[in-house]
Amino acid sequence: MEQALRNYAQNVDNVMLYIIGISFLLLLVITIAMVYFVIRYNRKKNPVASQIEGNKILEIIWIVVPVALVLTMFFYSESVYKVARNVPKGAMNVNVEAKMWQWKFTYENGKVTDTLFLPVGKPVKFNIVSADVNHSFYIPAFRIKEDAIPGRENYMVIEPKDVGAFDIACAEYCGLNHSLMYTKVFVVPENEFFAWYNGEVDNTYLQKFVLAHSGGYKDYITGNYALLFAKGCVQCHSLDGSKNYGPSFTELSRGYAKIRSNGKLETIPIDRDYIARSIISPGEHVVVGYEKAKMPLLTNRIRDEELTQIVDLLLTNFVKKSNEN
Amino acid sequence: MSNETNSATQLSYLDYKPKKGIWAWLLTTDHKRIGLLYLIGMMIFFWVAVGIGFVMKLEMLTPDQTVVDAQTYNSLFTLHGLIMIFLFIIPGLPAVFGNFFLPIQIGAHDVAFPRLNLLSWYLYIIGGLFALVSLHLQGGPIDTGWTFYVPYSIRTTTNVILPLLGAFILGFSSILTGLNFVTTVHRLRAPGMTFFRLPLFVWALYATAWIQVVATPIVGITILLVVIERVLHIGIFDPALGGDPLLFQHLFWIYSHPAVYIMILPAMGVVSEIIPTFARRTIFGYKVIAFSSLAIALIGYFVWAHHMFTSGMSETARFVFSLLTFLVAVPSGVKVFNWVATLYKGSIELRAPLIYILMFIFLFSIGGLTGLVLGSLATNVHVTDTYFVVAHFHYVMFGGTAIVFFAAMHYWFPKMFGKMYNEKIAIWATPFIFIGFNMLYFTMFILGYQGMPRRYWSYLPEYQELHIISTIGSWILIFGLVIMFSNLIFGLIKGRRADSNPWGGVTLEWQIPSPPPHENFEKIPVIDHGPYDFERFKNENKNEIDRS
Amino acid sequence: MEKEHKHNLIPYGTYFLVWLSLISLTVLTVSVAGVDFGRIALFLALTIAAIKSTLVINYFMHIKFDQPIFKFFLAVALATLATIFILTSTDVFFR
Amino acid sequence: MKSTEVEVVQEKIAEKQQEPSHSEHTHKDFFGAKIGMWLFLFTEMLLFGGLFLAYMVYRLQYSIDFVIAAQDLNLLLGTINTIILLTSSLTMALSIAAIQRGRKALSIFFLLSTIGFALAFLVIKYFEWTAKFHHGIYPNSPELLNKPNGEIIFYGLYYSMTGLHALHVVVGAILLLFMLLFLWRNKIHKEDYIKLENSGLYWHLVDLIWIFLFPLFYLIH
Ligand code: HEA
Ligand code: HEA
Ligand code: HEC
Ligand code: CUA
Ligand SMILES: [Cu+2]
Repeated sequence: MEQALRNYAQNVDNVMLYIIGISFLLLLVITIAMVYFVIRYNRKKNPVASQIEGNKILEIIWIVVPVALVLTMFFYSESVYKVARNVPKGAMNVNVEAKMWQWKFTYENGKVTDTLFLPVGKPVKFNIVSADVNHSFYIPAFRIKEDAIPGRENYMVIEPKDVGAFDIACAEYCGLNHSLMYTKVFVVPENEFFAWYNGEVDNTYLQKFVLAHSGGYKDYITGNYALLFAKGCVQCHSLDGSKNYGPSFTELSRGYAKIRSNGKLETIPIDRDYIARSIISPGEHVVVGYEKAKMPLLTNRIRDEELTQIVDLLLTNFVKKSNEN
Repeated sequence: MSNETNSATQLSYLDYKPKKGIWAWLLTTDHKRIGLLYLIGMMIFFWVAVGIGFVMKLEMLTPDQTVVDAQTYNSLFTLHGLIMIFLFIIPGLPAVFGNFFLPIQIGAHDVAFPRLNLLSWYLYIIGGLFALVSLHLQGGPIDTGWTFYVPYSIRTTTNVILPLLGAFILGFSSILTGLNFVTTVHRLRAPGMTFFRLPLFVWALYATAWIQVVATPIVGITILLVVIERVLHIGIFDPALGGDPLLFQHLFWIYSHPAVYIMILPAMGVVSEIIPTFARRTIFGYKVIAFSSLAIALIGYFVWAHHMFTSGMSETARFVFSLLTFLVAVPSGVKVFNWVATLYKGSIELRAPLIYILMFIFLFSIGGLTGLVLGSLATNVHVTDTYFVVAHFHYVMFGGTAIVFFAAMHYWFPKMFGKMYNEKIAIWATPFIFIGFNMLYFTMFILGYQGMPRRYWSYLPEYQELHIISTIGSWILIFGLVIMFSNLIFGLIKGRRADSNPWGGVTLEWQIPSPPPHENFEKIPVIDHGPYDFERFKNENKNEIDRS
Repeated sequence: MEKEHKHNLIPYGTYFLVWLSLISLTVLTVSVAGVDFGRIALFLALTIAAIKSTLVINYFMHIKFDQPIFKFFLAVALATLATIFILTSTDVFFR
Repeated sequence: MKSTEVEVVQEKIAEKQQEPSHSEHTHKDFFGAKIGMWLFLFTEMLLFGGLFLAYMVYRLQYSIDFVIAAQDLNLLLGTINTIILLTSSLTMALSIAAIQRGRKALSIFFLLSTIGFALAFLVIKYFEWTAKFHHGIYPNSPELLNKPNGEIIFYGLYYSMTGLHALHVVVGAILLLFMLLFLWRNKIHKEDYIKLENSGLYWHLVDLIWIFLFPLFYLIH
């Protein structure tokens, strides 16, 4: 059951496949039969028609078989959908208020946002209300929506399976800016979420976190770069060369860093020492082009042995890689 | 029964003029003339709506503003939907071809209440004018969507009341037509024309007429309540005063779902006429088709809330309505299978009307089958209010009813006007329509499944490619349609004379001259056989058939 | 047609009887309304209303004496109404 | 009536149609007219059906508010109006019975009393409504808006349902006036009274609707 909610989107797609699959077969049979008959019994080939009035057995077949088919569709679909109407125990509550033309999310502790943040792998129940006209709270990636109707409270449950950023749209016509009533849901690991929930980090922190590695969630838990994710480095340093708040880690492969130290321009080789110093005393030298941006001091979140690990990791995976080439 | 002898004794309905000039039309009680009056009115409204659809597709070319602003777009799709539904597709087949051919097919001189029939037409025009006038009033054109959902429809400052009253009047027009047809079928059948000798078009119209009579009043009162709410603030639909928006949705769909069967049933009837004629054989499973019309009318009543699966209805209602929705698909399926079976061992002549019908079967099946996706709870909740729905209903309404409308125009053209259109050109238009149609609307299924909501003036850039394909499709489609219409209009002016039975049909309308005389029948025929008895007909009129 | 009408001549007295029953039912329903029947009060009132309308339809509106087709028609309309109420109940009674 | 008889009738009608006739048929189809009328009545029934449905939904939602609000309605006037309408139905039926027997004067008398009752009904309704207005209870009045939502809805339904019903009474009365004229001029007579019969059907429908409105609004306790 718990799995079912987590895999809800996948299950919906399966229902879709099932119905479309059967439909496609039926359509194929009908079309082929139709075209074949038109060619085969063309007036030239078949000048005299046979007056067949009907065939009881055939007609019963094509009443009974479709009934059976649609019943399988119904029960399959219903069994999948039931999960989405069942509020799991311990689900987190988020109040959703729709208003022309924006969303307001209120969390259990009273925190209010216009962008939704959710922990991964935890069921959430949305209590959906509207302040003015009908709206519909729609998260396409989760294959689910529920209307926001003034004067009533509707609910919807989801359980995010992956870290990532997903669109939230308004799917019930609500006037002028109906089509602009978009926002996003950011699904983040539980500890990041609670750091945010308890006010330790802000919205942008989570947003950056997600944006930095959309699609790379697996790496986060198990992969090589687990530590970089865990410590939040990827918020600012991408792993693929794309530009972000800080220089991409791939930049380390230059081998030399152009830096500004106490106002002077310098070029120094990237080595174990350089990397370690960048982390433990960020302000000491600043990479050219990033003078305005600042790397925060993260030592309180990094233990010594972790620091060595990080430096090793960066050395072997980014700095060394280039040396080999 | 050759043309010449008859026209000597009886004037055709086009030549028979009891009154002077335009009044011969505006005050006519002849069901055939009223049918044509409807056709003309419908043409005008219809092309307005098509133009709007075209502009909407232009707007969809780019994610942001292309040709119109958001407010205009919102009004455009509302008007497009309103006109297409209330002024074109609901009255469509019954009011034009039903009026024209129902009395002839049952062997009657006219409908039961000819003057009421004319009144229906006037109501139709007045209702349409209400909608058109509202465009030019202060406040601007209505922007609620054709569904008028409250509370938006009681909050918006645009002109809502006038179009609503227009829809109310149109509803009455529709009720009166339905009432007229039910009575006609019960009272004016020719001697020997038992219920099971009725042509299937008549069966379909009969079932439709019942829906019109018992479903339309519900939307009538609903609309009135919205008007009263806007004027007097009685609270029934205003959540601020305790009203329940879901009640509105129930009331609206109690009518508007059956209304979709008002749209499709007559079309299905036409299909059951055209296929036997061109296959030269009796329909496969006459009774099953006749009863499935009634079944659709009946079950069609039980499924309305499948438009409300995400509205916050009770779980019980979601369950019940989804189940019932699946069941309503079965009688439609039966019809499709029976039609295809009617082609089996026929002697098929592939003329333009039949080509349109084949196209219909394909497109309607797609539309109907995706209706199953919508009826299923799990998938509906994802695709409701997205372009998937838009694709679905264009497939069934346009690919279904409107395509049959084209087929009917070709099929009955020689009978109605006594002229012939150019067959080659008529056939040439079909591939454009087919390809354009699928490009235009199939893409919308994909868009919808990807999560693009409907009634969106702007959209996320990732949807743009599909929208471009779709818009190009709309150009191809319109090109095909223009060919088709020009061909018909040209046929009207310059076409060669058609004889009384160009296709070799056997229902009663083919037994009288083209165009039909004012009184339809000199002498009411006596019927002693089923409607599609080609065997018998062949023996009686050997020459007639060989000629075509 | 004319013969049919003669067929249906209903004595004035019948109408008076029906009227009397209608009035007494009205008096009944009003006087009963004061009594506290709890939950079945509404049910009771509606049953009385239903009986009254059956009388009106059957006698005043001649359904009882008319051709069967009218009964059939009426059944269709009433079934429609019933359907609407029952199916809407699946929502409002289970919210 | 047995089905064979129906067939006989139908055949007769069919025969009539066979006679070469013109589109203004000289023979009237009474049966057809009645079918048409009944179908129309069904649309009226469903029109009100929509309102009754709304009533059901709100009564369920606001049952207590409804009881409170209903206390303010005048049960006596409601009862009197019920009796008036029932009686008018009686005179209507009698009027038809009279013309069936060819008694024009009697028919006119009964019809006149029906119209009289209709007027009486409207007058009482008028007093009822104005009394409410004086107490400041009408749609969107500040007084009403102060009350709980359930009561607002109750009065919303009350005014729209009894209002629409009153409208039907007015239309019915006008219709009956025309019938009076036809009776007077012998357009309606023993052999052809379908118009009167159909108007009667309409009038009974108006009564029928009131039969349900009455307990639903006046008898809630
Ligand atoms: C002509 C009009 C028409 C017709 C005929 C239909 C037919 C059907 N429709 Fe459609 N529908 C609309 C017009 C129509 N619809 C419109 C206008 C809307 C949107 C309104 C709005 O919101 O603006 C809509 C919306 C709509 C919804 C709501 C979507 C949403 O907003 O969430 C649903 C949900 O169940 C639905 C279902 C169906 C079904 C099951 C059928 C069935 O009747 C289809 C039956 C046909 C087939 C199934 C195909 C042929 C059969 C076979 C090939 C044989 C095999 C069959 C089986 C295995 C069963 N429709
Ligand atoms: C019969 C119904 C019908 C028809 C034919 C059409 C035709 C078209 N529709 Fe339709 N459409 C609706 C009914 C219809 N539409 C409805 C009900 C809605 C919902 C509105 C709402 O959300 O409230 C809608 C919404 C809708 C949208 C979604 C808007 C949104 O959600 O943002 C779009 C998007 O592009 C669109 C496009 C088009 C186009 C390009 C055409 C056409 O222009 C394509 C070209 C067609 C032709 C050129 C002619 C076809 C000819 C005939 C059908 C018969 C001719 C007969 C006579 C002249 C008598 N329509
Ligand atoms: C809030 C943003 C932010 C976070 C979080 C962050 N950094 Fe940085 N980092 C920067 C910026 C900005 C620079 C460039 C300026 C500088 O050199 O101080 C930088 C520079 C660096 C450099 C030098 C890069 C080069 O190309 O020369 C290294 C190495 C580095 N960071 C490692 C880390 C590690 C390891 C972590 C995680 C423990 C981390 N950073 C977390 C913002 C961040
Ligand atoms: Cu909010 Cu659409
Ligand atoms: Cu529907």
